Amino acid sequence: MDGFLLQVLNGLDKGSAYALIALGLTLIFGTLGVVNFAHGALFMIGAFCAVTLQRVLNLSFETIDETKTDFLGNPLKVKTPYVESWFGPEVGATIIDWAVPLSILLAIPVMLLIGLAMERGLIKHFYKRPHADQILVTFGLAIVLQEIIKLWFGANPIQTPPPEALMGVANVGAIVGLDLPYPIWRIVYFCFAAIIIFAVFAFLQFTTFGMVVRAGMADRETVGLLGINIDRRFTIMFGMAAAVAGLAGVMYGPINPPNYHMGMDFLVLSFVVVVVGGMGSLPGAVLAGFLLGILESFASTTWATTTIPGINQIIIYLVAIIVLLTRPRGLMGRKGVMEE
Amino acid sequence: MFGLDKKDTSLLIIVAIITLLAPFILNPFPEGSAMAQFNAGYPDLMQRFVIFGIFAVGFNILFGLTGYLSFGHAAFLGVGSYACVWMFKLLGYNILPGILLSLVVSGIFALGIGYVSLRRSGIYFSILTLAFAQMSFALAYSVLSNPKFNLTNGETGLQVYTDDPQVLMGPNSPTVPNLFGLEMNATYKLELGPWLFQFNAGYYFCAIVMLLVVYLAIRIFRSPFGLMLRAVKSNQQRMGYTGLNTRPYTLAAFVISGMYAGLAGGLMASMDPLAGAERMQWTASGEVVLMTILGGAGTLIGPILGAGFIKYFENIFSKINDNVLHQWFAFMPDWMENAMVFIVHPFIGKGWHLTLGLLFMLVVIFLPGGLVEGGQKLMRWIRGDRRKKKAAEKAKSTTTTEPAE
Amino acid sequence: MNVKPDFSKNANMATTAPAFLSVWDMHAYYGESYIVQGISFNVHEGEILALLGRNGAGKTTTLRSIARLDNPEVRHGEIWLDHQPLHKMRSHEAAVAGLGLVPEDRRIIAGLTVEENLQLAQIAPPIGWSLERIYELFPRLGERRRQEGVTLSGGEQQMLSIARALARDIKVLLLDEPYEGLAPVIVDEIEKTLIHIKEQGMTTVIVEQNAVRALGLADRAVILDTGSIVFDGSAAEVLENEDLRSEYLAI
Amino acid sequence: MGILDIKDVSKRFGGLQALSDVTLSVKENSVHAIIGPNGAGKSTLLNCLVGKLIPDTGSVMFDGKSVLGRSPYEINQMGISRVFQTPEIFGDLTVLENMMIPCFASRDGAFELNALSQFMKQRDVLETAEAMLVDMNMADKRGMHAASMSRGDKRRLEIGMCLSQNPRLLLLDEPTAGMARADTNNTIDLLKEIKEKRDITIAIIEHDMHVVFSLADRITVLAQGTPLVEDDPQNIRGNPKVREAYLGESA
Amino acid sequence: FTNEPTGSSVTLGFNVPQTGPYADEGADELRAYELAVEHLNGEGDGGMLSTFSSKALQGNGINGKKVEYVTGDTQTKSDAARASAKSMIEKDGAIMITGGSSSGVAIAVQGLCQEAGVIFMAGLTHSNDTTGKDKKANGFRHFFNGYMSGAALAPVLAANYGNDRKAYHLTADYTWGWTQQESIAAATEALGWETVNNVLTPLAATDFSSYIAPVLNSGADVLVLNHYGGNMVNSLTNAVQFGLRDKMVDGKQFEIVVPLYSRLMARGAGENVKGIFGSTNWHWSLTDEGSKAFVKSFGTKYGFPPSQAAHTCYVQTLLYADAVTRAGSFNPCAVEEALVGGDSSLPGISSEANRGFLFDGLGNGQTLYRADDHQCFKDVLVVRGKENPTSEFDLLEVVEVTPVAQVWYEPDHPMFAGGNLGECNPGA
Ligand SMILES: Nc1ncnc2c1ncn2[C@@H]1O[C@H](COP(=O)(O)OP(=O)(O)OP(=O)(O)O)[C@@H](O)[C@H]1O
Ligand SMILES: Nc1ncnc2c1ncn2[C@@H]1O[C@H](COP(=O)(O)OP(=O)(O)OP(=O)(O)O)[C@@H](O)[C@H]1O
Ligand SMILES: CC(C)C[C@H](N)C(=O)O
Ligand SMILES: [Mg+2]
Ligand SMILES: [Mg+2]
Repeated sequence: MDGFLLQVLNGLDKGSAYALIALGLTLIFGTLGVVNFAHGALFMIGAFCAVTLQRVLNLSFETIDETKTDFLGNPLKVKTPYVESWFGPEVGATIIDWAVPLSILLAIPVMLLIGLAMERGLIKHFYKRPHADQILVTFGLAIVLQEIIKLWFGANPIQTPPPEALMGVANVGAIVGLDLPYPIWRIVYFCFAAIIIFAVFAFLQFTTFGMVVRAGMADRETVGLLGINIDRRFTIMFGMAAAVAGLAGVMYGPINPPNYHMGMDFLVLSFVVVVVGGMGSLPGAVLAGFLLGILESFASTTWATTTIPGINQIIIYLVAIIVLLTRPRGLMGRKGVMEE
Repeated sequence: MFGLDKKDTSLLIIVAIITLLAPFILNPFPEGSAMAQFNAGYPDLMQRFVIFGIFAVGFNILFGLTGYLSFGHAAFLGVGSYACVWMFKLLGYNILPGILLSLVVSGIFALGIGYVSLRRSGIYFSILTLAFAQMSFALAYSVLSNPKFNLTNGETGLQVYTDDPQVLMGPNSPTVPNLFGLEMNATYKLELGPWLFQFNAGYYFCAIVMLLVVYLAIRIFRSPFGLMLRAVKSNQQRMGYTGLNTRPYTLAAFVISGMYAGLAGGLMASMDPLAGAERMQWTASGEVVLMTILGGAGTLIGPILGAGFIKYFENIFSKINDNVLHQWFAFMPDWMENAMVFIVHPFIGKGWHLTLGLLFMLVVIFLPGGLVEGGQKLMRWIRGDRRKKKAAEKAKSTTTTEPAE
Repeated sequence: MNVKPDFSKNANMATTAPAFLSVWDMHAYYGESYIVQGISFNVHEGEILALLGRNGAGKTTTLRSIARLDNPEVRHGEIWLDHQPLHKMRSHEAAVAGLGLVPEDRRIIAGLTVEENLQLAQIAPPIGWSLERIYELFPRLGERRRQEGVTLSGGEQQMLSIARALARDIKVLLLDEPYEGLAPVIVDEIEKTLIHIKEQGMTTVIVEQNAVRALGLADRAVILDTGSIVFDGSAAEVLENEDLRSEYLAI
Repeated sequence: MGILDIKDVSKRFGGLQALSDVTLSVKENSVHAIIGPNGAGKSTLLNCLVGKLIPDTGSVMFDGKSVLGRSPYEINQMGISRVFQTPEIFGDLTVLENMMIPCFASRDGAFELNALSQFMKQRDVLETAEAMLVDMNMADKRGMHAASMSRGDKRRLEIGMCLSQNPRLLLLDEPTAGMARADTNNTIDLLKEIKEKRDITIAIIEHDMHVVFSLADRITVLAQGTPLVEDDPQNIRGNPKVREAYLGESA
Repeated sequence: FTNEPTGSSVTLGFNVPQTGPYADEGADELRAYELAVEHLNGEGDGGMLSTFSSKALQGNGINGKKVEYVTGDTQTKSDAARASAKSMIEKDGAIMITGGSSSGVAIAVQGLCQEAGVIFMAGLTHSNDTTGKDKKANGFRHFFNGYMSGAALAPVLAANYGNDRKAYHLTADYTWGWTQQESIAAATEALGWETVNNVLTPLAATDFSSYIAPVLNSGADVLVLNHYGGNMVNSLTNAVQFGLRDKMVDGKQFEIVVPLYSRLMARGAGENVKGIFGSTNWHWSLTDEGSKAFVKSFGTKYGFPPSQAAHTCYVQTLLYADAVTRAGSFNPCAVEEALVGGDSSLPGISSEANRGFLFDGLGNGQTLYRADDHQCFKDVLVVRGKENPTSEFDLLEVVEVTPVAQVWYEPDHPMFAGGNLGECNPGA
């Protein structure tokens, strides 16, 4: 039973990541109609915002310790981070410790900027081009971004641990009298995802912005005729989607250490999630994200893998196929969006 | 000629000449010169050019012509390879049964997957094919490679072992893939001064197969069937109201293009008798999509150009290293040499992906419609804009846009 | 018969009454197809101009050019609306400047209800008729306000499209075949509406195949043929001119 | 008993009863016009005939066989062709190719894997298509991309495509809307001629009374989803109910 | 024979992963190769040439021919690796191919080299199969393997964690994972441990939470991660996240074991590796003359110490060059004869199979290139994540150097049986 609940939690957690990425992807893909293969790369760049901030905070000056030697037998250079020397070792260490949450502050403007630049500089010219061209150009961009990160940070994963205080496990089952130890940071991630999802929904639901964007996607020309500068709204939308992806990436760092191609790992599944959720539907994307996350978790349990070997690797796709065959437009898709 | 009109015939003849002379054309630089790095005229790469060309041409029948973007075509390539290697293991190294089985198996696979996937269109179709391919990949990679039931040999790839049955192999049969004794890896080397040209049996076999299937593709493009496929792409609704049943058309296109992929897979295994699961992964499916778009979806030779483009960068650029760079820039003063190497370094060797990514972007941005379109633009530019002016005057009344070529 | 445009005459007219919307030597292209080949005409404040011509003459192209849509591309020429240089604007700016276009295929936005289609028009200033006033004029739309716009019948869509233009405070109304597909009663009704708005000072350009109807309504007419103006004069003149009527309008 | 028998057909969209118990019979070799206010359900009725919609109740028999439950291509193969209210053509193909496709459909049936012959060498099909283009007065546009034609031209192409199939029953949904007067007259003549030459039955929806009265042998007036009257053209013109609900004073 | 060098130079093919998850490994391998070429051509400080027990290499290239090289990208995919190797052979005339960072790739490329008639000097490959059921006459492996890891590691584990343990294995689903898991399980079971479960995880997995969660309630008190690269970094991170290291099971501290370590991976896993046991082929902190010489020349050139990947690749290159020089020919058959054909043997092991080429001075003490399967036998290092690293490179500490006798096995050992070395193939 506990094992079962644990897998539900795992599923929710995986689902959070899928849902967040799929949410941004839907904004771009299901709403603006652009197939953005660079979305995974945005997620990755978000994670590397955290890495960067961590690096920056760890910028150090070197002092030479004569008593020790380095691997070549020379005197050892000891590094002390500037923040520790400026704010004192205690405070400095705390700041470094909180690098990941702090990098949210860095990631929001950076991702918005990247999103805006990307839309203005590139995507803008591709709204009217065939999806095939969009795929090619965004895939090219994804590779370029990925390679630049690799050039800079290397190919190996880089640890971005959570703050000390949020490490370790908490017994989330305690309230109902169960023993359910679960990593604190994963709980944080889930809550964070819930907040972001809610915020995005609220923004699109309770503002006319959402309606305008939907209309603009259906018929840009006519919306322009009604005096609305749809381009600007598309740009904002794109920036928002990039920011959502970036934040999802920042917070994901402590769960699994970022590497340059974590985006690609998520990309394909995110597309599946968006489509299973139904094109053009934000709730659909979120629902499908959680659904597939939980399914994947269950299929990876010992019980499942021993009963049906390999089920964990095919379950998502199998379910995707079943959903798409029984529901023509995914779980909650709108008619006419990318059906041709 | 061959039941084609003049334009298509000349296109086919040009393609034929280029493929047959490829060993010369692809090796323009003398051995040992600094530019020799850019030579692509060695058997393995030439084989890849034509094999992926076949794959992309087939894919284009579905995507370029019919408008269905399959994201799982690599699955058919993969099953084709596995089928072929299994024939090697069971019957022997003659490639004919292998390739035939590749065609049959991939055809059956395509029929099944197509039947289900074609119930949806647009992105929903794409994701269905992707899901099927990823499932096939997972099956090949792990499920079907467990020691008890090893059909695929997992990550290592399916190989021929000396203790395999190979029932049709005589004591003197060659122990490499061959066509009735003609070994696929047999290469005749021609040295002309500092140049070295390689004529490889396997390459010519693949090249002839490619010419045949390109010819077939042209016939399909120009046939009533091909017209119907273009109609499907343009307006499926209207097709129905015109009395045409779109399902068999799309399914036939799907199966044909799946069999092209299977054929490519079979040829791949025939050139190098190993079938790896990663051939079926989504990245491989994505690659053929990129090839087709890059070259020009819906055009006849675009996909082949796209395939060549990507394979060239993968194989040639990844092999350039700093050492080579230093040789290139050796004529410069040292500081400049180092600076140049420093600048170019990120784009070659392990940076070949970066170069490829940039080129993808440049091509779509500046050559909408792909390399073929780019080529046409270039031709027009060379012919001068005299005709353009005339055309502009005429365009008012007739905007004659030739269909895909 | 000489029906080539006579710009000196145009210029004369410009002196008699100031042009409200004026198009000067406009050349428009679809890609490399040269469609509108240097046309000039003026529309005066408060008048209705009928833009006539055969299929493919370039009427829609002209309206789209004035509305500053991305396609066609206007490569040369000037367009002024009430002293504002439309030719320097993009379509949404032209709309804010007071231009309203009712496009030929109605362009009801999929996924939005009737009411949302109207609300959409009232997001960017300046805002025109209130929804109540619109529903009063077109009760059918009021009844169907929650229905998805694209599922309306053809005629209802046409009403919605006109209503959407009126929902904005516009200075010039460009109508591309507004009567197409409408029942005769409705045509009468819309005609009355047009007269009604004209009385309130609206300047209108109307493209219509039903030349008789259009000429009955219009003050002035411009006839286009293969991208050039072949006639520019009063509506009555067209009705009188047998050659013009049979050659370009088949009436 | 006519060639087409519609019995008690009803169709509901959510809260809207679009058709209620429509019964209508079209006689072989006649031209039957369906007129009525916008949103009366005329297009909906046609949609029920070609398999686009399935009525909630009722039956539709064509030549003694039910069409309900069949897919559009089967219905077309039975001999019913339809022109849509908004032109449905193959935009990416040339005009000639557009015209050839229905010819193939009538020659080869719903599906044929003729992947090795060349479509431009199919003399019979090519000739029919070319002839049709000449009939439709579009021969000079044969190489043009269908999508880049003007609206009126698209509609003419679509009519041509349907006619080239030699259907037994031709359904026309506002075929001349947006068409220049001259071409409207041409189309009327063409339809008359074809009707005379071949055994063809036509059901036409039209708001242009000129067209209706030139062609129709019989007229049904549909209002709010039910047939109001069915009668000969002269009687319809005089019917006060029809005048009020539909024609207005101008007819 | 294939690609017989005729001019004044000879070309070697360095086929390493330059893209994909093992790219950093590949980059380090490439550095080592460049260093080796430098030393072979008599440039630089000569590195291990001076400590190598065979003195055939003079720093004048190989057999007097200047060493040149070409590089390629395996992408850690069998297909791409074979394509790249083929182009080296067909286009560049490479006489020997070396490199790689995955057993799947190594086996695929080894098969290709056998067919083409060139020598393959394996880089990083740790699967038993490489010199087991997939061994080839033209292929050679200096690196150790899964069996050796098990044999070296098990006693240390027993000594530290006791003989009564229940182990739960997570295993990468491919040849390397399978054979390593089999080896570790067998070795630990022999000492009294129980293997409660073995779960295969797909290579593409990135989040291991749903594989880790069941461990909590499985009753196991040791988690063995048969993972490498990104897999290992993530599964270890996840295991620590779930509090496994703080868990007590039946009064015993829960422990995690990573049987195959590398410093690059350890860096990726950061804090999490502290105190965790594993094995490695070589470590820069070794103090024998050979290792010191290598670390010095590598460290001077690149500014950081070499990884085990760099070490094995460097050594393989020297061994090849040495064999050619001793044979006096580039002919693969002659090279095979020189590399493994001797009849020297490791002291202290009495076995028929203890026969081949014995050398020393390349870092792991006395080493035998065994004739029967072309596998090197040498001491194996058992390491542990260091609690208090003094620098970013100082992540592992060597807890034991397991003598070669303890990791010795017979060529017909069941875990290696089934293959056939075949005949050396000199090609055309
Ligand atoms: N998108 C387009 N691309 C290329 N050519 C076009 C395009 N749209 C229209 N044309 C061409 O421009 C010319 C003028 O078209 P336009 O739509 O302006 O005619 P129109 O006068 O409105 O005709 P109609 O009465 O049929 O609507 C026609 O020859 C048409 O083929
Ligand atoms: N898919 C649908 N969903 C909801 N309502 C619909 C749908 N299709 C049509 N309707 C409604 O059904 C009614 C009849 O529509 P229909 O298109 O048949 O009218 P029509 O008689 O053809 O009118 P017009 O002459 O204006 O084309 C209209 O009120 C329309 O809004
Ligand atoms: C790099 C190696 C030591 C491990 C590697 N994954 C293999 O397959 O052998
Ligand atoms: Mg028009
Ligand atoms: Mg209608």
